Amino acid sequence: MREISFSEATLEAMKEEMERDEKVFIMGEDIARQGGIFGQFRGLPQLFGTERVRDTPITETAIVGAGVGAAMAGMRPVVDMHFADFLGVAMDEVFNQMAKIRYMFGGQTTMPLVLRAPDGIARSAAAQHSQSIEAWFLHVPGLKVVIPSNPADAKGLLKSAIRDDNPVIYFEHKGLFPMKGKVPDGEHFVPIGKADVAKEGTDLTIVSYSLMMNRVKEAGKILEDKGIKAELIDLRTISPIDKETIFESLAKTKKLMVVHEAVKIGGVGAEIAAMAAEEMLDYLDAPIKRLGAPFVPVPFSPALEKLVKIQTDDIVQAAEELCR
Amino acid sequence: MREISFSEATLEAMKEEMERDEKVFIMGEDIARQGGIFGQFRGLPQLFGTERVRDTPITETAIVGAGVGAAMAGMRPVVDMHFADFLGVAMDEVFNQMAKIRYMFGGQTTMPLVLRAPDGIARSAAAQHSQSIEAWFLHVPGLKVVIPSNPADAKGLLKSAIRDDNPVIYFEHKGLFPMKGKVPDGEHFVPIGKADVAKEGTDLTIVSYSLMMNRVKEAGKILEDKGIKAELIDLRTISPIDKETIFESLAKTKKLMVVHEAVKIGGVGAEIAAMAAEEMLDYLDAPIKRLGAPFVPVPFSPALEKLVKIQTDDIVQAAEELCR
Amino acid sequence: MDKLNSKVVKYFYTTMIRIRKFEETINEYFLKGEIPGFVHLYIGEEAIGTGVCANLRDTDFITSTHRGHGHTIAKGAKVKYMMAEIFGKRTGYCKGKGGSMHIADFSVGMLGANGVVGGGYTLATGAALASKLQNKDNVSVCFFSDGASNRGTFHEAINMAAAWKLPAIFVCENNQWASTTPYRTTTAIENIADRAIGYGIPGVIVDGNDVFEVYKEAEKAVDRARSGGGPTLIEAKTYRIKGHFVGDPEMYRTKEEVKKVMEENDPIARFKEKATEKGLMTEKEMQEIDKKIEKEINEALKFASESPSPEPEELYQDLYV
Amino acid sequence: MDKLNSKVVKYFYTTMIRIRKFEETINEYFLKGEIPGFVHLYIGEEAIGTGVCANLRDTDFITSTHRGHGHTIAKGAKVKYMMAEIFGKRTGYCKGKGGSMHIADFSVGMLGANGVVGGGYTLATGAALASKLQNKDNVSVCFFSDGASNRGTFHEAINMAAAWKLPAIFVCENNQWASTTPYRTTTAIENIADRAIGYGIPGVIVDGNDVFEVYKEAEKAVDRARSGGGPTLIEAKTYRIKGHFVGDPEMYRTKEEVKKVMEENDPIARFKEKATEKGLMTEKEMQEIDKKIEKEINEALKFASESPSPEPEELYQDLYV
Ligand SMILES: Cc1ncc(C[n+]2csc(CCOP(=O)(O)OP(=O)(O)O)c2C)c(N)n1
Ligand SMILES: Cc1ncc(C[n+]2csc(CCOP(=O)(O)OP(=O)(O)O)c2C)c(N)n1
Ligand SMILES: [Mg+2]
Ligand SMILES: [Mg+2]
Repeated sequence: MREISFSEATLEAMKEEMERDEKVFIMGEDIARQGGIFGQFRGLPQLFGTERVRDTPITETAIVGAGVGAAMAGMRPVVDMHFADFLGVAMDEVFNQMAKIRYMFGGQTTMPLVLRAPDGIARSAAAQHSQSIEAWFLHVPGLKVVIPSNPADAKGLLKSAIRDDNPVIYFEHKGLFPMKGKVPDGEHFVPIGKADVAKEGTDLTIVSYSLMMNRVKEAGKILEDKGIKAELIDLRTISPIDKETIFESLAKTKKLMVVHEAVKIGGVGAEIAAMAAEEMLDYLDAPIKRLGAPFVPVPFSPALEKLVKIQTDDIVQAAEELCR
Repeated sequence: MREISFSEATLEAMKEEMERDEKVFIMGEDIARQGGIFGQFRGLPQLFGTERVRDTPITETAIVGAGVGAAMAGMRPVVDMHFADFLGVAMDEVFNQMAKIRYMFGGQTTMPLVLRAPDGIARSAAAQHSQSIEAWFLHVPGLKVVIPSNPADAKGLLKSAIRDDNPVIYFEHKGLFPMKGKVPDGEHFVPIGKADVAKEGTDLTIVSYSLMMNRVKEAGKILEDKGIKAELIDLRTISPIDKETIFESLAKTKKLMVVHEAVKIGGVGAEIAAMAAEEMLDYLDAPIKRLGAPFVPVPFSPALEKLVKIQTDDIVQAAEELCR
Repeated sequence: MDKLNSKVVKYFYTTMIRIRKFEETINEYFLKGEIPGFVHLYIGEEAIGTGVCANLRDTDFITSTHRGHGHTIAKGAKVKYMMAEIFGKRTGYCKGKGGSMHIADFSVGMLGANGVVGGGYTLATGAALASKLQNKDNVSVCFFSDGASNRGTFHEAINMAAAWKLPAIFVCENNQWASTTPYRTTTAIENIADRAIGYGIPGVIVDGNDVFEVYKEAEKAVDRARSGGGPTLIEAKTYRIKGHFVGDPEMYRTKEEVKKVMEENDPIARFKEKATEKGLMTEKEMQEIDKKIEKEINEALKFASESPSPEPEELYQDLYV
Repeated sequence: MDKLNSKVVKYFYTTMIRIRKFEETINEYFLKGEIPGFVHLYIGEEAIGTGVCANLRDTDFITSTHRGHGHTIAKGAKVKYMMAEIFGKRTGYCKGKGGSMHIADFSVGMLGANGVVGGGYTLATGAALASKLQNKDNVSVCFFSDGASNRGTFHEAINMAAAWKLPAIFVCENNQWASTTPYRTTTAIENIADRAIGYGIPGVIVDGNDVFEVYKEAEKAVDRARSGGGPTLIEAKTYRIKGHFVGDPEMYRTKEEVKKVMEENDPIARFKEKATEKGLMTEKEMQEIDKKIEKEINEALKFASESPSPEPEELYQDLYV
């Protein structure tokens, strides 16, 4: 296995899938001339030309909507949102068209469309360029939502998303693009809908995903040193949520913590906690703990921004409290 | 107290507030010439003229965005979304502008803007005209979200929303517009952020809102006959959620059920269940129960549509199971 | 008009009558309470969908609106499956999941009606992009009306289609009304076709109640698109004869206004006049078609009424592949 | 130009130099790593904000973009609070919560920069609507660039402003680039001003690097808006001299292309030339202003550096009233 970066891993997935299937193409703002502002498209136009790697006007409704139209007409589009924050511009296309067309039309068409959305807090980008809004899409029947935490999953999930005949939103944390990690050689797939037990443990279950999963792993090590064996679950997919894996873990550990960068209220953690409180209440021997951002927009000043980010220490401390 | 309809109650609120304060105006599609497709604006243009009761082009981004701009320039706009389903069109304006402007700009402005959004299932309107998407907005710091279940609250919450200096989304269920109910004479306010204990009880707590609250009340009566005393809480506001009222009830009943018309997964019920599992776990002596729509778009055919609606019987049955 | 072969002329009449009779039937059964949901009628605008689609192949695409029956029929969908869909039956095009506002027939390139006003522009643009990427000469037509022309998607989609020279045709059915709101109160210009200038594409105005003229202008646009010349914006001037939806109290206009249009400018009457005048079709031929269509609609009605409703387990079908 | 009083001419130079020096300082400190976030520079486009805002009163409104320093300064904001904001300090306009992309100064009608491209159109339209409803003669100006002109909000807002004859002015700073993407690859027309036709409002093209010309055309538009004549679309042709953001590797264009513009078309150099030529200002007057501005910027820098960061408890402030 090679060590490559998260953005290189997504590039490999794109390359392999575009080579394999000429129906796959990608469009978005600033992806061709400069290879994307995070370098995640570098080299693709040279390989596949600017017909298949298309720079678009600044028109998110047309980017998503044309993706939907092209998918209905036999293509397998990958569309890029630049920043997940701009999903609001195309929200109607996402939830009223992309998600519903197959169902409304009684299964007459598939919708093999991947929507890539770089999200999360990075570099004091402030309130309109730092958001994590994945929870909205959990609530929308018809979509699948994946959200990798490392280069290997980034590649494996992107390839699975492109091969899927359903619409998939692919959230990629901006802070992860430079992250290096081992990625299996050759074809590599990560199944959609299956969580990963990143570390086994018996004392509590910590569920997370995306960038935060890496903090959770750090916390897991620190907790280990402190004698607490946390089982760490990387969701990878947040719609559908892999309930089985979480519940199996919970049956063993009896304690649940969920960690995400998104605002705590109304986040993915709420759904996981609710599922557990509905179906696993008898197993729980401590309150469920959710860690998420406080209820404010992401502020610009680094002095404030750092206060909305969950830190490794917060996770360690919360876990210790839970296991006390 | 008079008996008037839900839509008449909203009309009274609009009239009183527009008479009181000339900064209040309303704009939206088809609200002036025909008084709104649900009659909820009937008579307003005659009273206040078509400058203050404005028919707009079909341009949801401009309706919300111009509302935001007008609010910054000293007005108190009320804007109408026609159907809540079209909020996706203006989602950027809602979550990146309306919700964040005050905070991003360090409190330099207030944002006294009310966004009215008729939602819910009514008359086989199918997947794009039947949705309940209030949960998204729970997750957006900066917004307040209210959602009345009866004429009195419809009036009281709308008046409070218009007087609030913060942006408020006002969801009104299409199926409620014809509903009759007692409304106090004269000025009537319902405070934002305060839930209503619609019926006291000791055996379990059922939390709901909007149209479903009425089914919950019916269920409460049936349960009463069966010897189960349910405490019924009408949330009225879903952001911020009135945790205290819910927890107080829970401390007494030790059982929690949440009922809403929206899709169960990722809904408001998830947040309430999660709050309880975090802070009230020791009190709970039964699993938390959530009732919400199954994970599909709302289908057209009445034969299918009825399957996605929670019925009074479903609530009764779930409550009985919980109390067994 | 001389080049027009008799097959096309027959298609004009058959299609317009099929739409008219289909919708009159829908209207009747909706008022009887046998049709659920909302129904928006295309009556009085038949010449547009008909004249445009007469130029299209099954492999071409169209996107439609909440007022979509006419486009769907003109593109070649079968009325029996449409009727069943509108009645909410499992034998309908969408198995009863869509209803009037969401009929699609992918087998003839009809990519769906749309409950979101202005929802179709970007979809048609995407289908046109697909044709380009696939090196096929299919074209995509997006139908919309005056109200929808103020949606941001109009701008985004047409700009994209123009910048990329996609084989897309945008057909505005300016029927003077957006629900209760007259066109000129929401739009400061006389002709929506003028907006074409802002995208560097041709903008054409046609009499939308003259099927011959619609056909002719659409033909040029289709030829241009098919041969790589890029998009056209066609504005077809027409009038919404019926209420916005069936059951609309129509408090916003006078009965006289409507009556006048119907009397003077019914596209079917105008077709008959012209066709007879020019000897393109005989009265008798038309009557035969009338009869054929009546039979077809009655059969469709029977099919729809007798078809079963969806079964509960179908609720979860067709969501994911 | 003869009518131009010397106060206005002085405003031109002072404002353009203030913007230039302010941004050069920001550039320097960003590269030193002392400024967090993203910074987009307005250098080379100073004549537009300056020429437009010279016509405005404190009670008029503007909305701005991610590239907003120039508009903010031209509208009368104080550089010291801007600098503090960009440094993330609690003494900044937004108490450090906004940063470069979200500066606002409501006290002079500057309703905010915007991180969403095309986010300002509807806000400016709403502010203009407020003026109309309040029977005030304030105008609202929306600044945006070529890339933003393809957003749907362009269409929705301008159509609304035109239909309602609102006192709104839409100023397109066509700087030829949207981030890495050249204007002509995303837009099939030469002049964005031509889009005005689609809304029935005047569309004007001006040399955006000539402050005198910008001033003159903006004056007409402001007068028209103020007197109830409705909106104008002004396209100011310019060029984005700097990278899209500070730190941009600019792999998409040649250094020569940029150098040429800077040498031949720097709006400040062009002002100097014309002003001297016409005897509107002396070299000495300009040098005095240079000095004054240098001092002002240095003080602002000192103020910003020495100001404290926000305290933790401020995180929760300013969300709700
Ligand atoms: C985005 C959106 N906004 C509002 C509506 C509600 N609505 C349905 S039809 C209609 C009027 C449409 O007018 P027009 O585009 O002229 O179409 P016509 O009805 O004349 O065919 C409106 C406002 C909608 N369906 N979608
Ligand atoms: C809705 C939206 N889409 C994409 C972006 C990312 N983005 C920021 S600036 C920019 C280019 C803007 O170009 P233009 O409007 O010409 O402004 P300029 O930078 O030239 O001033 C892009 C694509 C954004 N901020 N908002
Ligand atoms: Mg119309
Ligand atoms: Mg630009």
